[in-house]
Amino acid sequence: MIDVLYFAWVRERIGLPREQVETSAATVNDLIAELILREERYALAFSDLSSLRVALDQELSDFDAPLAGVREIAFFPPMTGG
Amino acid sequence: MIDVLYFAWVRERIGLPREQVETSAATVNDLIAELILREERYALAFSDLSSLRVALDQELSDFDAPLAGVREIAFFPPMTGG
Amino acid sequence: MQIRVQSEPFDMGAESNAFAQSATGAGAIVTFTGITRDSAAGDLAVMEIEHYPGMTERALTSIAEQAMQRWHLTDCLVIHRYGALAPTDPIMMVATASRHRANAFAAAEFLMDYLKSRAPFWKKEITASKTDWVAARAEDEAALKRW
Amino acid sequence: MQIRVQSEPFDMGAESNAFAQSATGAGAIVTFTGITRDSAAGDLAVMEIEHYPGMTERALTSIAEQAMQRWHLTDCLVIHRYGALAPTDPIMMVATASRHRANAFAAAEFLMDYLKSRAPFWKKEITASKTDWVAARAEDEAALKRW
Repeated sequence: MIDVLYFAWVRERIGLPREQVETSAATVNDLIAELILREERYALAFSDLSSLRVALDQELSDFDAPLAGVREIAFFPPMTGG
Repeated sequence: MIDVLYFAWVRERIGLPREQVETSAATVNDLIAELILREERYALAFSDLSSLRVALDQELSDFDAPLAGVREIAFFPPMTGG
Repeated sequence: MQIRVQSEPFDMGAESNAFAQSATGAGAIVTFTGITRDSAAGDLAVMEIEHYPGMTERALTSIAEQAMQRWHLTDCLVIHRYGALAPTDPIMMVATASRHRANAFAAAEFLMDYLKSRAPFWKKEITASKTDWVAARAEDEAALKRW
Repeated sequence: MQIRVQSEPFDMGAESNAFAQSATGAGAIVTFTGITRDSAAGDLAVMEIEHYPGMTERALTSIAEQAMQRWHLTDCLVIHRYGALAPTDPIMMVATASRHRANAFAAAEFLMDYLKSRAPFWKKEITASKTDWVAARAEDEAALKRW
């Protein structure tokens, strides 16, 4: 089980801010592949990975990073703070 | 007649903040040469021109600048504002 | 060093004075304040700022710690708001204190560059006619390369 | 644009707020405040600042006008004190406002670099045991070369 969080337009496209996902995906990319197969809204949210960022346990990471030991994963667009 | 102003340690060495000088010096350098001949304290103040700055009518200038039309000349060390 | 992530407004003047008073030994204090600008059409109703609670504080703390060390700051402050802001509302501020000005300026610019593109905040412009997520600017990402 | 040369203390926080409120259209506000530091030996009694009335205002106005034009500022402010200051007293401040942060930062650094070496102020450190004119720093003169 992993906590999956969505922010900004990713949250809006998927329609919820967080959910728990039962997965044995080895990497972030593997998890995304699983989600895309679930429902159209995931396919829409993950259609262009170059416009997405990912954080593992609240640290920015890469899409090919392993998920072993990770408890929280977050997907969001490039940040626009300041 | 020209108003001559002194600031910071130049003022302290010469012993006064301003004076009027009767001169027909053509340039700043010529005026300094005249002042140095007057008294020891001028010679002391003007002994190292590389440690001095000059302003003509309140604009930074050069030691070889002409004095024609100038009403106010000021001598001071490098500035230390801020 | 102080990091605050809050929905409440802040008073940049009062924060600047408090920061200056606690920054003992500093000769130079730089502050940066980001102000909510109106939309291009001049019809911005609300700027909504979303963030990632938990990660936001971690990211800002990490950026501020790097700035403290790299530029030998005597102190630094980061405040960032989230929630609904109106045009001319201050969004965020950073303040840096050091002995000489070059370090205070460099550290403030570094903090801003990292905060813009590496702290998890997202802005949404809401006008009478539409709602748009603000796109990241390529020059903000490029600005990170100089550090 | 506002230039003030004064012996009275100023409140950097109040000045920052007043500046931000009048800077319409700005998204970025940068302030720099210079604080009187103690002497190396920690025994500074007074920092005496002398200036050249008339030329000071001219020089600061010219520097500020250059900054306004070159970085398309929406506003800028320079305050500089003269007379007797104590350790931790603010000596001077500049503030710049622009649409984006890069211009506000660059203009503030430019103002400071020129103000340090081209505005007619001179500092004298007075301690219990001695009185010294502060020497100009070679790196302050060198800093002008980047503009």
